[in-house]
Amino acid sequence: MHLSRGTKEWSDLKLASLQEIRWHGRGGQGAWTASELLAKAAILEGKYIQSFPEFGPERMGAPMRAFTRISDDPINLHCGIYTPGVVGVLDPTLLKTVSVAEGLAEDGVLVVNTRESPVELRKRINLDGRKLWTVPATDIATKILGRPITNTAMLGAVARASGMIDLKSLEKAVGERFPKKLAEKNIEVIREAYKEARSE
Amino acid sequence: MTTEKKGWKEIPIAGVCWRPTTDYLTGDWRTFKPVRDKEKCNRCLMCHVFCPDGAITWNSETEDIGFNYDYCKGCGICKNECPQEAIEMVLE
Amino acid sequence: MASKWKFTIKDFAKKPETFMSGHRACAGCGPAIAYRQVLKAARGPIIATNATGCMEVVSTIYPYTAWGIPWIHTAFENVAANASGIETALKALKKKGQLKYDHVDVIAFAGDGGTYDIGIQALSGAAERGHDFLYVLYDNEAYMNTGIQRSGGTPHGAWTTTSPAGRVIPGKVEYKKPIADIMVAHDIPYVATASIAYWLDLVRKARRGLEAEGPAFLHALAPCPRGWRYDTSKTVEIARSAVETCVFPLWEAVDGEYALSAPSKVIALKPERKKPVKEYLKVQGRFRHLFTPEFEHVIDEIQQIIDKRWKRLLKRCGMT
Amino acid sequence: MAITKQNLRALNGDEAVAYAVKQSDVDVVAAYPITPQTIIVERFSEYVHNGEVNTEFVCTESEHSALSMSLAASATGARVFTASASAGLALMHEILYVTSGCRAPVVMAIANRALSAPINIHCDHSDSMVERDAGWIQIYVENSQEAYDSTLQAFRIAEHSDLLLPTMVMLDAFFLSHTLESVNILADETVRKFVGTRKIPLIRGHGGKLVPFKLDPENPITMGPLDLHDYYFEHKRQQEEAMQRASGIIKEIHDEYARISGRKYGNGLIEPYRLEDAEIATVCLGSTAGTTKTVVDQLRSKGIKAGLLRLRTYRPYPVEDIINALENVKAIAVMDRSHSFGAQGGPVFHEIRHVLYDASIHPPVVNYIYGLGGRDMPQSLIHEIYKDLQKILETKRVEKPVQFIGVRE
Repeated sequence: MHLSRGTKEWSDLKLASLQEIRWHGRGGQGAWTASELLAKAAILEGKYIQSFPEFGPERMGAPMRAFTRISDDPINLHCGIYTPGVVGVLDPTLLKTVSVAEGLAEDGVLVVNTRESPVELRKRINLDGRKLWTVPATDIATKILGRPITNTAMLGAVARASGMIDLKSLEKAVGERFPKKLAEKNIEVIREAYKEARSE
Repeated sequence: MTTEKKGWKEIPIAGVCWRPTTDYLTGDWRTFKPVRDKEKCNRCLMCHVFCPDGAITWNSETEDIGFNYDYCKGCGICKNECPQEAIEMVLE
Repeated sequence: MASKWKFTIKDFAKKPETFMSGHRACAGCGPAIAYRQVLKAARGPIIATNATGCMEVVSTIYPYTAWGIPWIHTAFENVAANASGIETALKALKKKGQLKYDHVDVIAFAGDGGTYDIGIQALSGAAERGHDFLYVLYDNEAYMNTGIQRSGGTPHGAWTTTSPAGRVIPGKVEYKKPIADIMVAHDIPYVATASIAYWLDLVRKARRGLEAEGPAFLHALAPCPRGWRYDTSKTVEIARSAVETCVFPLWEAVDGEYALSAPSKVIALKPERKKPVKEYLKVQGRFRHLFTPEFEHVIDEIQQIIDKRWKRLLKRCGMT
Repeated sequence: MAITKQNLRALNGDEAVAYAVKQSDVDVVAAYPITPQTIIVERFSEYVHNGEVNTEFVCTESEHSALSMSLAASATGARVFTASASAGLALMHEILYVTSGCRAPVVMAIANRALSAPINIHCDHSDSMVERDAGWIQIYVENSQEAYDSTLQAFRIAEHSDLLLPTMVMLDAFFLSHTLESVNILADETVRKFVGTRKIPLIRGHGGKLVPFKLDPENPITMGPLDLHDYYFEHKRQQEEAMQRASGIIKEIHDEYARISGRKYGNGLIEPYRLEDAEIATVCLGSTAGTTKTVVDQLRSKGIKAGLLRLRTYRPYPVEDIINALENVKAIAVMDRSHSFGAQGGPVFHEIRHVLYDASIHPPVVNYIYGLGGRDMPQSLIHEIYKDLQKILETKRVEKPVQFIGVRE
């Protein structure tokens, strides 16, 4: 009996304000950094946070996952996330081998880095219901950063799709994390992805 | 490729492994893949010797090499070391 | 003890892989290349044992194994003790006629952390007792499996996560421990250094180590793209540059007598061929912080230690 | 002392520990890297390499030497910190006893990780539970904030002149060590006042003269002598006396810290959660206690009288506090994240049951071995445990006293 998001029990408890996000990427692509930056942005908005990777011997290139929790109340949970409200997929090649929508709540949002539109993508992956957003994160990152590091682009898209964090907090968190020049570029990436993200 | 996980009554004792890594395809880790130009290649086998994943195989009958894309991680060592510059790394 | 063994590139390619594809080392992994090359030298049958480390982890993520030969890992500090145990058991079984093999190649594999630091006691004991096995040190110069922490094998000036390029202290302060010389001092039959870039030299040395009656130690330089911060395609190129700049000279010591191997011998005979260490350092991100005005002097320190150790080696090889 | 100004940071458990050590003006850190303690030594080496701390930081060649160096440095009068996990702690085993025997106040963080074989880098308590008899104070934290707070308290506890007992602070691998959480950091000045500098007590040295208890050429003393059967027993009895004094001192230091930080963890030894009128309750240590609190809230919202007893200090074992806390509970489930092979259940189960033997009431106490090797302990499995307790209440019968929960049959 997983206490899934959206059930009555879940809502009438302090858990109501708890948001859970799962990130899919490959070792070295920055999925963990995306999870951390979202948490560091949320803390700037006075929220309680948690961010953790699913740790294994993942080597560069191997599929891995990272998680973020954000809440108005202190977070006591210290276990995996099984019913995320938001899922971000940094690398479209994962769609072939990893079931990225597994456990996504009924009112959840799936955000995928791909050139396809949400409608085209939905045809390709079996996603019933839920909301689907896409963003060409690789192109945006390559254009602005010169490298296909898609974590900050995905942050912009997730912010747009979920509305759980505002851009100013993300920009501040990025500013604190990267050296000046790189921070400015990443902020540009976030803004661009925020604009480019498309829903159905 | 990851099948249903077994319970403790089904697995061998002492954590002894029972599947070869050849069952685990690492090919989807790569973003670039090596493509060989047959004319330029003189089968010197430098690529075979320096491949970390044993993904370049030798076929004694055809006396030629083959790229096993099930395992190639796209590191690009073969391209870098090929004396004939017969290998290009192509975006998947 | 010159080996009469002849081995061509075709023999190498035809020989089946005992370290199989599908292991989960990073793309461009130097140690994975070293493993494939060493195992091609084996006469077979083989029993292998590994210290904790990258190669142990990437090759045995349960339920998968990359090992087509018997293999055991027990802990981090004791691979030489494992090898001693295996070798002694084989000896006992053979004496009682319970061993169906005439000879088994026993090979111990360990990284730099498992050899320079936590495993040196077991290694020294095994050498002193004279067990008949080949110890292969794959040297990627830091604890890569736990996330690139400094080890006794990390070179002076190199960045790691526990010897960071700080504002006050730029990278590792101490110098790389001369582990192979230490093993020669154990008076064991065979010690050699090798680089994965010179594959035939490495394979021949592995073979000589296996043929040696008693303990043999092969120190193989195996660059790591993740930890040394360079593009995955440059692993072999950097392993070659290490020899060309005399950062990692190739030699062997048979019963304690040092002799330069061909790739280093050509430099000894024509010193102008010796390239400056800067060429080796500038292509690796772990040395990037040294290419700044305030830490440039560390590059000179590195060149000095390289030159000092190169002169000492030439003397030992009777070439000065 | 009013609650002082603090700043809220996003830190994982390892970073929280490293930051506490940075503020505690430690003289020597000698450590060997091991997942998942690595971020502690990595952050600390950044402080050293950037000149932010005046601490001698040594990367030793093994954990056996890391603790040996720490012991010897502490015996020389330095404030010492080290950290390890799993196989590393096991390699230190021999020296754990020597450190407590020498009454050297070393503070050590342990990222709780399973023991080999097979080798596993994930969380369970097998590494520190097996060292519970080594004479070290053992504190298990529930989250990254508590990891920061407990590391600061550990220096005061270990170095207290009535104790001089080495102290371990346990944080769960990955669930805490690598999990970013909201952590309030005290101002440097506040920490400096609270932790202070290490004070060396006087002891009777050569010829009975009162001398500082450290290796000092001016007042030479001999430590770690050969003790034959005429004196060894007395030294061990002496160590037990110090351990008994520790409970009170841990509570005092915990309360003092609560006054300046505003954060309490029960009374410092145990943290009862909604236990006052609980009929069914679990006993738990570490980060899973947090998940259990969430489950207890859910059950309470449905009118079920559920509660939790979290053990914070495992050595010295808080006997009276446990008996008082569990007095009214009708059925108890002890959650062990380690196991004693061949015994009936895990170590926490053994000690809870034997403590309740002398208590006035004898509720049924059952044991769940969970989460070995990092197997996740989600809310759903904890709900199963409370359902089992309800069934025990109704049927007055215990089917299986010990169960492995979350393992695949």
